Amino acid sequence: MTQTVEKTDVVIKIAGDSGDGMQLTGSFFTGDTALSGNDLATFPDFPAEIRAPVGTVAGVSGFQIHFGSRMIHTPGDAFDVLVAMNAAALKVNLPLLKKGAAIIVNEDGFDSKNLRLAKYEDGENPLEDNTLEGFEVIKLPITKLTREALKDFDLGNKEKDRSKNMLVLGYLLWRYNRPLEVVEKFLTTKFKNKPTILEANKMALYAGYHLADTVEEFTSRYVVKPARLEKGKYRNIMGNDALILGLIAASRKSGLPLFYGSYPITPASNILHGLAKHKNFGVKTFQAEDEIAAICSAIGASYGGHLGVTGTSGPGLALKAEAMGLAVMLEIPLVIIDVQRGGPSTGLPTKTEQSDLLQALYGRNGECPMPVVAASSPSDCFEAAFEACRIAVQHMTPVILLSDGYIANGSEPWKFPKAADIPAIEVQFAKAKENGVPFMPYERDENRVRKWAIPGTEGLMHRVGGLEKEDLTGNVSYNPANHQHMVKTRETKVEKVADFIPEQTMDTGSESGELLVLGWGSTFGVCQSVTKLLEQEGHKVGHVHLRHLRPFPKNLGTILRRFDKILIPEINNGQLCKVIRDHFLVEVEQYNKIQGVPITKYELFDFAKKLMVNNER
Amino acid sequence: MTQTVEKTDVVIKIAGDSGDGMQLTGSFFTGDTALSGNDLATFPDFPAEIRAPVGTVAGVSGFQIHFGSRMIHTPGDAFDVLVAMNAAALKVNLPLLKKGAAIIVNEDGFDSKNLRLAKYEDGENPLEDNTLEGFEVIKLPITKLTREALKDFDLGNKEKDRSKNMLVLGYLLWRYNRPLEVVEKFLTTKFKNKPTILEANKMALYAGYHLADTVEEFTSRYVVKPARLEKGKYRNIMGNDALILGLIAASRKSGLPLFYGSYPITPASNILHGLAKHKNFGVKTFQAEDEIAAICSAIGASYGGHLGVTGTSGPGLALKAEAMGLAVMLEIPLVIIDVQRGGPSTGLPTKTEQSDLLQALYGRNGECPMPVVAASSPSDCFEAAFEACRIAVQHMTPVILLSDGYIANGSEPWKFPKAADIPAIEVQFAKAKENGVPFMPYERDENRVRKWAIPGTEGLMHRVGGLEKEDLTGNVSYNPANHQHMVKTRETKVEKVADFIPEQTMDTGSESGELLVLGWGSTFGVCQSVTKLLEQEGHKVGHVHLRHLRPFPKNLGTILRRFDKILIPEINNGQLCKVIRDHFLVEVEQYNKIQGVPITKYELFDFAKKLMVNNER
Amino acid sequence: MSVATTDHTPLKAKDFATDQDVRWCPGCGDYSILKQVQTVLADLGKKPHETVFISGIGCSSRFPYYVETYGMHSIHGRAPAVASGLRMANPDLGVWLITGDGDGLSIGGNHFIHLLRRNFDLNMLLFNNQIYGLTKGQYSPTSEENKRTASTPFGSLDHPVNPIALALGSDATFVARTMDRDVKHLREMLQRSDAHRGTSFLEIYQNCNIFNDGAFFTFTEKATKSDTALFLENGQPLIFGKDANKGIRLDGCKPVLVDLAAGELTKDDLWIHDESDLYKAQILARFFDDPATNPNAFPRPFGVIYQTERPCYEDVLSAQVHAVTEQLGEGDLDELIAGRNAWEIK
Amino acid sequence: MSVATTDHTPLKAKDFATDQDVRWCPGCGDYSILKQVQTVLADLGKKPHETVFISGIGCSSRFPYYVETYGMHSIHGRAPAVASGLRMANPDLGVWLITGDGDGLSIGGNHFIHLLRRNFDLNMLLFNNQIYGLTKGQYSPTSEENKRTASTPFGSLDHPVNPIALALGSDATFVARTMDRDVKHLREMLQRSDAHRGTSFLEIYQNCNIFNDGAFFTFTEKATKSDTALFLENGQPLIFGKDANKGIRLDGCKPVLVDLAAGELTKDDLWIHDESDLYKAQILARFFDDPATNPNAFPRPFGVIYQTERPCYEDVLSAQVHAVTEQLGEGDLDELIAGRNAWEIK
Ligand SMILES: Cc1ncc(C[n+]2csc(CCOP(=O)(O)OP(=O)(O)O)c2C)c(N)n1
Ligand SMILES: Cc1ncc(C[n+]2csc(CCOP(=O)(O)OP(=O)(O)O)c2C)c(N)n1
Ligand code: SF4
Ligand code: SF4
Ligand SMILES: [Mg+2]
Ligand SMILES: [Mg+2]
Repeated sequence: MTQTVEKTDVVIKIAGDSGDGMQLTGSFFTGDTALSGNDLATFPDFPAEIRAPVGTVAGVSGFQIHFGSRMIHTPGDAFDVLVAMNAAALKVNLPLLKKGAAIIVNEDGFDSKNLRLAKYEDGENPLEDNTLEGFEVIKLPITKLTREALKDFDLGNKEKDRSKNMLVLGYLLWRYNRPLEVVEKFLTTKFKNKPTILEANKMALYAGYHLADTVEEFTSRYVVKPARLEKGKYRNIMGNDALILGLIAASRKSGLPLFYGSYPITPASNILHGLAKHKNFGVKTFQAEDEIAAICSAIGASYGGHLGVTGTSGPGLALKAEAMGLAVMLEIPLVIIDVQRGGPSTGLPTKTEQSDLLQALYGRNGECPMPVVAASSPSDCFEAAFEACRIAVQHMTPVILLSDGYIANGSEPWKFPKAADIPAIEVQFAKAKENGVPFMPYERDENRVRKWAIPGTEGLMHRVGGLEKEDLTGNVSYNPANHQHMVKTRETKVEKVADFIPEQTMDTGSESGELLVLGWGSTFGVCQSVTKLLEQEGHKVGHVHLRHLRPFPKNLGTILRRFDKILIPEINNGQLCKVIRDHFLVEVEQYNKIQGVPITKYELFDFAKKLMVNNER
Repeated sequence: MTQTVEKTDVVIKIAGDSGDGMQLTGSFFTGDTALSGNDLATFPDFPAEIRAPVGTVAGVSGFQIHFGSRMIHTPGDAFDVLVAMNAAALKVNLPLLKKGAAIIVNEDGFDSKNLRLAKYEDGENPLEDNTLEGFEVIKLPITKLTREALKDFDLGNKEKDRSKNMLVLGYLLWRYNRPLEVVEKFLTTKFKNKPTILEANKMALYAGYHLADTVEEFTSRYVVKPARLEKGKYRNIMGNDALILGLIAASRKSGLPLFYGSYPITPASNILHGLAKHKNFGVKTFQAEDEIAAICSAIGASYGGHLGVTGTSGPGLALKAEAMGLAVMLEIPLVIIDVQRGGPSTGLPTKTEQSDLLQALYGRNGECPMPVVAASSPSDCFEAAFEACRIAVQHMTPVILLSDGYIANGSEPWKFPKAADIPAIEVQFAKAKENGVPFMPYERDENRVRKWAIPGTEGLMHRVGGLEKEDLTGNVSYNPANHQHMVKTRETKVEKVADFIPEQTMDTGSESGELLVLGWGSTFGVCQSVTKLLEQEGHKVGHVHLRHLRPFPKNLGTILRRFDKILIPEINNGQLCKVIRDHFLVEVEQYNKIQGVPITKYELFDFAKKLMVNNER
Repeated sequence: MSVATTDHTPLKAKDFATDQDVRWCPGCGDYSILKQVQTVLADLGKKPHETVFISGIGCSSRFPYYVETYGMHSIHGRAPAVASGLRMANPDLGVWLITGDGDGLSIGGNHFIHLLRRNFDLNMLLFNNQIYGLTKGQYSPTSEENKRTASTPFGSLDHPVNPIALALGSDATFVARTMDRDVKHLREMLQRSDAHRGTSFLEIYQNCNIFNDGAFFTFTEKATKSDTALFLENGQPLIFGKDANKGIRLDGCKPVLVDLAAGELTKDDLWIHDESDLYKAQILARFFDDPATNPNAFPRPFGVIYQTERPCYEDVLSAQVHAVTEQLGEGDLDELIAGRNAWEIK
Repeated sequence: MSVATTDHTPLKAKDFATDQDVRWCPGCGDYSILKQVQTVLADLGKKPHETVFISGIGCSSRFPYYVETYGMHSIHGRAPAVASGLRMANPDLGVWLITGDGDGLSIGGNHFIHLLRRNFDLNMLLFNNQIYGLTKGQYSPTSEENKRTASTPFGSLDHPVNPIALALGSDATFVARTMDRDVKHLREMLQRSDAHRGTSFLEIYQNCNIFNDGAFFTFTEKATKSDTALFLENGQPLIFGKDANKGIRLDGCKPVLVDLAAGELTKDDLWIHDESDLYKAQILARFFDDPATNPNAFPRPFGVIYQTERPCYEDVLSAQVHAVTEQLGEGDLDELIAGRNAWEIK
């Protein structure tokens, strides 16, 4: 006789071998969770770049989902439930389990071979010694059960075993009181051309769902009520996918065909992959021979009147630096995307980091200002990408868009807009002057923005280049005063972007008080949670998360001064801190984690509390 | 009957067409001035990168020399004397003449063709209208006089005209009461294989010297007494040449063969040219296919046990960024020279600027710290280059050395050291451990410095690379805690360089007071002069000039706090200001000139005075 | 490359001159090239605004400033990448790519080989003066071995790049060579380059009279030209020499010098030039020894060495965009944003 | 490249294995190459500390971690430049350069061509799997046209690089091809590469069983190999096919397929391979069509396609350093610092 327990939120980690289809299981469960109205956040952890041998620790692939009836800001720091398909998967994830967490293990993944591959000592077996003491351990012979369930299918064991993950999924659906229909639908679309596989998977799914009838450990089921999400249309989305949509939306809304020139690099590659699928939106993608060619091709496309975009990660951004300078001189629209990863050098390619901020701001020769915007969550990539394009086009400047590996691969529900409700981006093309007035390519409006003169337009022939230009005419000029004027003009142009971005508002918490949590990029979730926790403890705390890193919103300084202390958590060695200190001459407390992984709620919470204790003194 | 006037300092500008041999004239006069014991500073101004047609403004080549019986810190803001070999030369230099300055013009350079080429209006001729009012104008038919002097030589007019510059030089020697012998010696060495040319040039020289006998305008001669220079051996030297000597000295003193991998770029190219001449010092130079190959070849050479150096200017530094990250990970010695020029992008290639400081500090992906040192004057390039090599070798790190076009091409007397007095740079090579103790490539001493294990050494085989390394073993590691540890370790290693550099001392002026003039790089001279001027006016002012931009000398903060105001003059938009504000949270006053030309004494003096007036309020 | 133009108003060379004064050294070979390009542009009759010149950095790369069309003086070595992007964005523009031996073959070498294999429809003019002019005279990848220059006071050590061989090795579809001093041939080659659809690689021997004066005089000057320069014409035998007294025949795939005066062999025994024969083009590319130093060197070939047809990257790209749009239908932004598994909260 | 070694203690392949577990996918062709390299290293008898492996970035470029010598896993595409610097610093080391089709021919293309012309004495192994493995399956410069990959869902548009043709176009002194699955031939080619003094370019067809499985099966698998793979031997006729029934002869410089079974022509009529003949090598480089899709394609040549002798850059550099030192005398630091016009103030 099973009882039903209500939970406000749950963190589940499904882990197994790269071959076990954990990512698919995760995405199905996510889809179902979303449809059942919970708020959620997910994060996959793939094995490091090289495919490691089956069964080894290096080969473990996992999928983490945090869902709840309350607002969910992060994929969660520790797990309530772990599904471990083999010994390696258990070994890797054990350290992140909450006290008393439930562990569902596939006994069949713990034979001597698996244990050896997972580098357990001879004779050591976590299922038999006291390793799992204090956890609710549910051992199931998942492989056997699956084969059993599929005995009537004329499929080899290898193929049957592929359905293991569906059996697990079936069980999870039962455990969380979910209907089967949604996943059935997913399966049907995915395997529409493979009827037997489809049936086998459904069968395994059912078997898992009905395990409870036979396994008496299964005493309790859980319900997580729908979250109170705003009314509207939702979908679940990953960061790089949202970024792709933002670019395409900007292309449509500006009427400029999208050109994406890129060279593959983790974790930016799938932006190229995704955009390449959307040729029917007039998107042109170009896999260049290297990052330099990638950005230069985008410059050429922008020069030709397209919305030129290039994307990469840290090492690639370094290679693009010289060409960014050219774009700054040309004063044409260009968006440079940096999906940051662990550095320096090749660093930790599959891990996340926020350590390219200073490079984005300063990593070019000469006085070379560019607007910099950052995305703060998977779904926010849509807005951020759109905003980067808007600034690039309306201010005739290259713009850097910062994302990171955590955002890129993470997912969350997104209340998406109607195309019709997305604002238009109007473009200012130059036109030939009347009655013989000569065309001045570097004539500017009051925001220091020049007009876009596209090759092929009659009467606007002119020459541009990387040498300093004479004001107005754009001719090469070595005149000293002109150089200073142009340097200042390019700077002012970028600073004036601040007139066209909203003033900074509090992302949560109070307008003033003891502590301001100031963040940017992928720390958004943890900053939110921590700020709320601190408020619950009665502290006067606010959270501001920066979309615009250059220029800053005009009122940022005022906000900073309204708080006793400023805490800047970053997944780097304190880069935003440097910029804030320089701009506002204010002291900041920095919390830096440089481990290739997100900052957890509790570590930041503890740090922040200590700060405020010190306040009281 | 001529009188003799004594002067404490004089600024002369010798200007003519690229073909007129102005640079040679200048260097001869400089050599003679040096030997006559004056302090001096010189600066050439070449026509912009492309050779322009003869006679045009773009084709003007000039040489500026400032010499005196007092200490000379800069080539001078304005000229006391201008020699103009043609109309264009006059037109270009007129704006920089002091009131009442002397102008010696070659009338023959002002025929209608010359005037047209110099873009004077039809019929306009500065020698005939009132353009030169208020100046002491000395018109000479220099071309005619030269041909006249050489009439007995069997040379074509074209060849005879080549001696024009010697006639001018002869006159200048007379004007400044100099003997002829020194220049005769110079001529003899230069033209030893061309007897006729040698004789012709001497003849022209004499003719110029004896002009006074015939030209009655020549009423006064001038004497500039020897300056009170420290005892010692001196030579005149240009920045890039001093830099070359610094590198070779470091190679000798460390016992490491010097490898220089570079790709030509103004104004760094002649470092490559100069080093290539010194193969007999075991120097290997390599002109790579591009800047990336240049730095990578230097990395390869350093990895192989050489002192690897690469040199470039701003755009090239941008291209080297990714490879610098590799060097940071490898932790091998490497010196990266950036002779800065006007930016951004191709910018103003032949003009000077200090605008790569932020790029040098932050222009790389990830947390990628590197020491940064800067040269402050032509002769100082020797010390700066030696120091960069010392840090690179003793701290096993890439080091950036900043110079600029003004320093690179400027010259000044240098009290040079005896080779024996230059300190040794001792190198720590790794040795195989006894009794089978495994070799740990990333084991460090108390300064976080690892030992250098050179391929070819028995028993030290190991693998390095750009991926994050495990502490000690250097194996690839994705371990989160290890990553943070290594990032911090690499940072500490660079910060600890501060334990091995002298504390900052005042370059001049008082230890505390109203105003600190804080500078770096090529503004040294003007900062010195201005500080002294302000002191003469009774202000309590000090000057600190930074050799080390990362890490800063440990006591810098203390010094900063001893002054009411801090003034940072830079030939950029305020880059050191950002770094100082960030590090020390102090307000700074910035004086920025972004015109591709040095800051003048009087503009900075005026600015500084205003600051202190405000003080008084 | 070639693009047709509509309503026709005859243009003159001077219509393609800008108001900027040309800043090359007096006597520089670049002047001649500029003049011939302006002349050819006028003949081609494309309107000034329909043409774009893209260059890198170098003396040669100053070219765009002097041509009254659209132009970009980009960064060192990257012009091919910029031009590729421009071609993809707007395949209707006539694109000329101007580069030097350093810009195109040293720092720009990677873009060079990838441009050629992708075969974007444009004309690439490589001004080869075997020196770095703008940076005042360092040796370049095309400089002969043991060359003494600013950066190699004791002589250079690199084996030089053979631009024609490299272009063929990169699967170029049009490979030709000409010289600044034979304006008629230069003009003809410019026209041929423009007529070819695909990347037309034209190497132009250009004299840098300041830092490498006379580098090509053996091939360009009256005295020696006829014995050292071999002018190729499709379908014609390989003949050269004063009063056409020398020829080349193929013994298997070994080229052999023939003295026609000797009378044993006649024109008919000679190698007939076939622009479409890659095997033979690869042999011609190897006529690379210096006749000045090596008396029995083969003469240096000028003219169209190889030409073939291959789809241009931008054309297949546009075709794919169309095909996909046909297949999937013009994209709908709302559908795209909503994706497949949207849900609504009411 | 090749460097002799002194006192000789016989080494085994396993002496060249490191303690790191190899992280390639099970079944990856890289395993076979690793094993053969280790075996050959043992035979060559050079001591582990006398050898250095330099690689870029890619699955293949992980190679140095698995070889118990010195090694550097550098950055993407730049290994040739790093290796060049190392050779100049220490010409006594045995240097092996490991790269992939993306690392070596895409981002590293410029260094590739300049390395080959400079002819540094090292062995360059290009693991060609016609795909970007490490970044999970985008097409590479060697991928066949119209390839569907992660980055080209509707098919790739680029005309592929022909690495052998490009190497010859870059004036390489040693150009060879082999495959991961024919370990005997692979070993032999590794030895030949090492024996050559200069840059030995060895292209190795390598199967990426995860992202491009079977890319080379037509050439490597029993069923088809004999009809599609042409194994070259110096001085031997070009023969292939089951029971050696097919050959190739040259009609002028046009290669022609010959059916020996037909009996009209015999071995003696066939093209005899001459490794030193550049003209013929350039023809062999063009045997590049895919027999799988094109029945009358020429077979793909494996073996040493071309070899010649040319001084190595590092040798002429050292020679110049010596010569100059001879001429000017060992430099004196004091003299250098003082220069020619010093003066003293007393
Ligand atoms: C990134 C970068 N590196 C180096 C330079 C310096 N530079 C400008 S042009 C040039 C080479 C010029 O030679 P070439 O391409 O043959 O053109 P030429 O002047 O001979 O016509 C160099 C090295 C630069 N402008 N940018
Ligand atoms: C500067 C830079 N750009 C891009 C990448 C991402 N990247 C790593 S390996 C690689 C290509 C790998 O392909 P290949 O060279 O063929 O090696 P393989 O993995 O196939 O053996 C790319 C694009 C990188 N690491 N660094
Ligand atoms: S330096 Fe040479 S290439 Fe450049 S403009 Fe002068 S002559 Fe022409
Ligand atoms: S991805 Fe391909 S190349 Fe890379 S290790 Fe796996 S099989 Fe080998
Ligand atoms: Mg050149
Ligand atoms: Mg590959």
